Amino acid sequence: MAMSPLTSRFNGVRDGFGVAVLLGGVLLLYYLVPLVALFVAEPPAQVIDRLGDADVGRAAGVSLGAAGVTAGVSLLLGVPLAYALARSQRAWKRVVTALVVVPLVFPPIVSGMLLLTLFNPNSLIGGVAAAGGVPLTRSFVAVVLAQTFVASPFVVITAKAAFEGVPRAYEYASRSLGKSRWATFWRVTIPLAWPGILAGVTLAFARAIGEFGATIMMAYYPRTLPVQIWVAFTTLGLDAAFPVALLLAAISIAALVVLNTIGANPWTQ
Amino acid sequence: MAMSPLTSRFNGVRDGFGVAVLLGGVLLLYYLVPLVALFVAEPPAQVIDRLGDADVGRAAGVSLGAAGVTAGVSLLLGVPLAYALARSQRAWKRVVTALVVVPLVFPPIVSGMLLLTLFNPNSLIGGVAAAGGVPLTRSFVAVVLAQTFVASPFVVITAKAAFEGVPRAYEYASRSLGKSRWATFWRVTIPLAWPGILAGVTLAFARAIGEFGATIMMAYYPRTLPVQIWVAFTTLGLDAAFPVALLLAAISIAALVVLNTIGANPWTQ
Amino acid sequence: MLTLDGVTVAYPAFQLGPIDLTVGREVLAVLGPSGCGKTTLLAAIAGITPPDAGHLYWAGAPLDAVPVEARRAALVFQESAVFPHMTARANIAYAAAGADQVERMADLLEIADVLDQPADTLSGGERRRVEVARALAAAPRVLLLDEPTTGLDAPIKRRLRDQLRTVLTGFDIPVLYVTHDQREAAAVADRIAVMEDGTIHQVAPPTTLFNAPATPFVASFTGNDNVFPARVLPPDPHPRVAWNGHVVRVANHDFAPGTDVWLCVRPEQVSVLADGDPARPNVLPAALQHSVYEGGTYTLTLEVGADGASSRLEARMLPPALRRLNRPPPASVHIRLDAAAVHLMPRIDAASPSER
Amino acid sequence: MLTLDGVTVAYPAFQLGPIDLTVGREVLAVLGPSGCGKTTLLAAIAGITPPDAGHLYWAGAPLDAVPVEARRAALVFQESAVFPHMTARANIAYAAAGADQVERMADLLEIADVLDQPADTLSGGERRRVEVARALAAAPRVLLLDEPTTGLDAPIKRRLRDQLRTVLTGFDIPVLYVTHDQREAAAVADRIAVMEDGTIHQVAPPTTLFNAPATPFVASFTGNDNVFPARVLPPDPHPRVAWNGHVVRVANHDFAPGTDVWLCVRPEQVSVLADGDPARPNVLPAALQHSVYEGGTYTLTLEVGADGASSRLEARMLPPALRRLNRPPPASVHIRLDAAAVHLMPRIDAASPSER
Repeated sequence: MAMSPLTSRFNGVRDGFGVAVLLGGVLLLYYLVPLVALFVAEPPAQVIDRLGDADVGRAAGVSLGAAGVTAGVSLLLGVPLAYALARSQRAWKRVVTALVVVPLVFPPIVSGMLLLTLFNPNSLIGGVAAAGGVPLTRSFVAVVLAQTFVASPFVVITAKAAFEGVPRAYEYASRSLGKSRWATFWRVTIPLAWPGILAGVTLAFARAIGEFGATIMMAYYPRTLPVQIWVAFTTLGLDAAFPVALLLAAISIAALVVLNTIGANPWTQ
Repeated sequence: MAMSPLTSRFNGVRDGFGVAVLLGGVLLLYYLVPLVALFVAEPPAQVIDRLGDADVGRAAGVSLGAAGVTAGVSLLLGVPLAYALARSQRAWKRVVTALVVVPLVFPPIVSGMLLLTLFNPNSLIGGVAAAGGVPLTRSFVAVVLAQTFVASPFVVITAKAAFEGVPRAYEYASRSLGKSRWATFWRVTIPLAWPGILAGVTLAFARAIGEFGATIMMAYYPRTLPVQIWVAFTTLGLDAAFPVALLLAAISIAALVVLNTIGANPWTQ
Repeated sequence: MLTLDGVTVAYPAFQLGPIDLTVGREVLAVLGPSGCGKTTLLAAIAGITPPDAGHLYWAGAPLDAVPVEARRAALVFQESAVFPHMTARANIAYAAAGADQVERMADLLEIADVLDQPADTLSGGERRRVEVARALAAAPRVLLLDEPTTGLDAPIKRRLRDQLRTVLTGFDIPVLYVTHDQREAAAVADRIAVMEDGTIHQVAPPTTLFNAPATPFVASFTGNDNVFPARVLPPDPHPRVAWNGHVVRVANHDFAPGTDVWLCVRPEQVSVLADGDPARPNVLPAALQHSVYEGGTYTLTLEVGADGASSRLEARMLPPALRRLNRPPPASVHIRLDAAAVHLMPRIDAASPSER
Repeated sequence: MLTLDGVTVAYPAFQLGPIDLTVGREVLAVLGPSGCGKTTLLAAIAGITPPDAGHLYWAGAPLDAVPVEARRAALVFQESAVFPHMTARANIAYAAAGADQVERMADLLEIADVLDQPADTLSGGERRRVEVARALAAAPRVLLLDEPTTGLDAPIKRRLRDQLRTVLTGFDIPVLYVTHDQREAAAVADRIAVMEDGTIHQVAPPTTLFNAPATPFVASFTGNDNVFPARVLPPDPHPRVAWNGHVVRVANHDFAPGTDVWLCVRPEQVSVLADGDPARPNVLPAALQHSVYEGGTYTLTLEVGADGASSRLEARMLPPALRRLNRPPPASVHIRLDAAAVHLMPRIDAASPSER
């Protein structure tokens, strides 16, 4: 029997729930209309023309490059932390988890300001790095630093949930069969948690590429796509910014499609 | 027996997982140091002095007011939608859920631009509203519109998960005892889903109050706290922006404390 | 009186029914393996899952358009649906007409002392009793119990089962009692309906069901693997069959001589004799291969047959009888089959039931 | 040989042990209610949960510092820990030394035909067998089975149980077989350890455990509620007790005359007679109150006593014997207690065991 009889047929949403449909419908419409506007507001020719601009190409390069590096760094640093959090019962687990969530609820502009305080050329760290030829503001590295701060928690939180979803019984069974902790991790834990980890990395990538508040504080140059939109909007107006927004929106929607294809979209589970 | 013997004592995080601790530690440090910097970078006297500024007070009023309205609107419109999504098996459930997630993964600057396209005074909707005396850009309403677009999905997604966590058996049992669908919803479903709903509203509030990209496009005036930070930073420099950021950070951390107190923080479950 | 007339619920991978069933003021156990459609049947009766075909009637009036809340068919769930945000008392009061009814139900189910505990601090057994009390407090026309003893430890399960039998008898309403445990079904029910793959194989009182199963599935699911192919012989005038080279007298039946049938006899109905006279009817030589102590009873495995055909037969014995038998396996013994306990079933397919 | 010496695991709300136990090349069933510490015991042996006190030894060598992966104590989990991202074959190969060993284990557990199915498409019974095959493929020194038949339907459970008994006997290693089902424990094990609240009440072969329980808890958990207060009388020379105004001959014991004891007798050991001679030893008049058909066997409730004291006694009968008795309840009958089957237990607390 494929479905449980008590969950498979709920025929009651329709009757008596007109209020829900009405109120919910208003919200749905509010999400849908801007999305439709995005794809119909400007003629395709104009969009394509504007996307050929060298500034846009450069910004796209910076955005994709930085978001890619951010996703990679988040994977490398975030997955071990996620595993340690998922498999620990210690008291520090709660404290550390709360710390990881902080960048998620922090206003991006605040995050950017804090990073700028830490990494500006007049600061201790920023000064040393700049002297060593690696400026930590107004540079590609600055973009990665800003994006990593705001986006990497997605990997930790999502991968932690994925690891917690792997019953310990599997790991104990593997080890009781003589496999080391390390072999167990790679052959049992990682394959089972992989969809969740991948979802976390995708989310981090999407968050990184759309990041605006923190990035604009840390790196007005080199411009990412969101900063480029802002500059185009303030200097040339809405019409000039629109095609770039379309590009960025397309990347976000692609990430969403990836998430739903993995089947482990943490937003919808 | 309070704890399951197979999950309660995992004594192995320490041995052989030095790599995890090292890599994860780097990330944790990266989250922690800016947070520490936030509270030590400026002397308290200077912070208090700057917070007495009339601009800051006005911005705080706009931010709290708008985020409060956004949270209320999100609750009113989002919970019915969440319940409909949680209790439906229809094919549209997946499509609608995907639509709800779009504003979450969309870059805020893109969202702001789309809303501006729809609501600017030269647009159909914006024009009619402005003529009726309710300008939909550069107004308190504009702030709420921007915040609702980016923040209300948190209520829908979190409340949906909360409703899904209420076994249908409870609802069926209640109805089989002669209680109507409506009585069942209020006496069984809502009380059990309440922590999750509250968590969603708190998240939406935190997201709304920190919102920057969409707000700055829709309403440079009246200034919200994030916009105020940006303005102070670009006109007066980092030091002037700092105390406002501290205020905003405190509100975010308060929201985080509420989430952890409710015990239904969707980020950490 | 509840009547189901051709009730069918179709899922992509599973179909319940069509089910024809009438339940009077009785406890009807619905017995079957997991996934056989027992819970779907309850859901259809409760109004949760509307049938794709067929109709339900209460005292002759159609129920099809009556919503869950108006059917007065109280549900008790397998994993317990006691509301966790209320005390036991509030749970019962939720359904009850008044406070005195709460007390009455609590006394009846012996939960008076836990009434003011939050539901999530109750033990498994208490939770089931609170839920039954709540269901009965709603004064239902029909009570639907979905595996009410699942997951409880054996002694608690036994006590709850006995308590439910007493309480339900007092209420005198139609009760559907879903279970996968044939002993529980036998102990608690007036009649048992055995289900497999969405259809009902047999509805009968416990002793009939256990001793005269309608199909090999019913035999197997009631713990009887003694099902063997046999062929009906002409009566002499006793009804007889040929089985493994022996002639065996059997209970009365309607099969014509020459028909291929399944012969079945419950392990408890097989008498094992140290010395038997094979010249007497239904006394057959057998090889006692081994005996297993199953806690209280012994299950003996015997090989019975002649002329090259043989079958493996199980017999059940109590310790005193086994002591008197005094034949440690392996040993040569005789078995005696009471003709009235040897039951025949139609044999349609050729496969042995043990290959199912 | 596995030895536990004072093994203790302390949790805030629960303590296991101290446990002293030696397991040789045998199947030792660990029987007890849920939450009694059975699984914690396995976790301590496997090395998952290090004891807070006490030591474990394999063939005399301490195991305390040996990590899980080096203990060679293979675990089979209750809810099945077959790796869902692999086929059945890959699961077994994960632990096996070579491909031929995979085939051998698959043949042994009769899963050769499902070897190439993904694990999540297997049925519950198949999944358990794959997991046992995988555990045995690792050539363990000790096999730890945690409720391997839980959640399976009765016929599949019976088949798996019988199969496990056969396979485990062939492997000749220490096996700990955790279960909450006393019948399963009796059928599968060489010895049974009964646990309650983290401690072991008794370790004994099945028939000893069932017929001569060490404590009222063991009696109750093995399905025997016939536990009554009695007082030891001086032998005449038969060992005797006073019970409910009757004098009853009992099995040999070590209690001094005058000692308060619990008398216990299994329901299967009570013979119910239509006409008995109460002048004969251990034949007592009794009132047959009712009988319940429990599928295969009948449980009879009898009131036994004299001089104002009386007890409610259960007797178990098979259908042929009940037919011969021919006394539909309520009826006056006699019972005969086989002196060798009447067992005494120390009575320390005053409370009746049924109030536990």
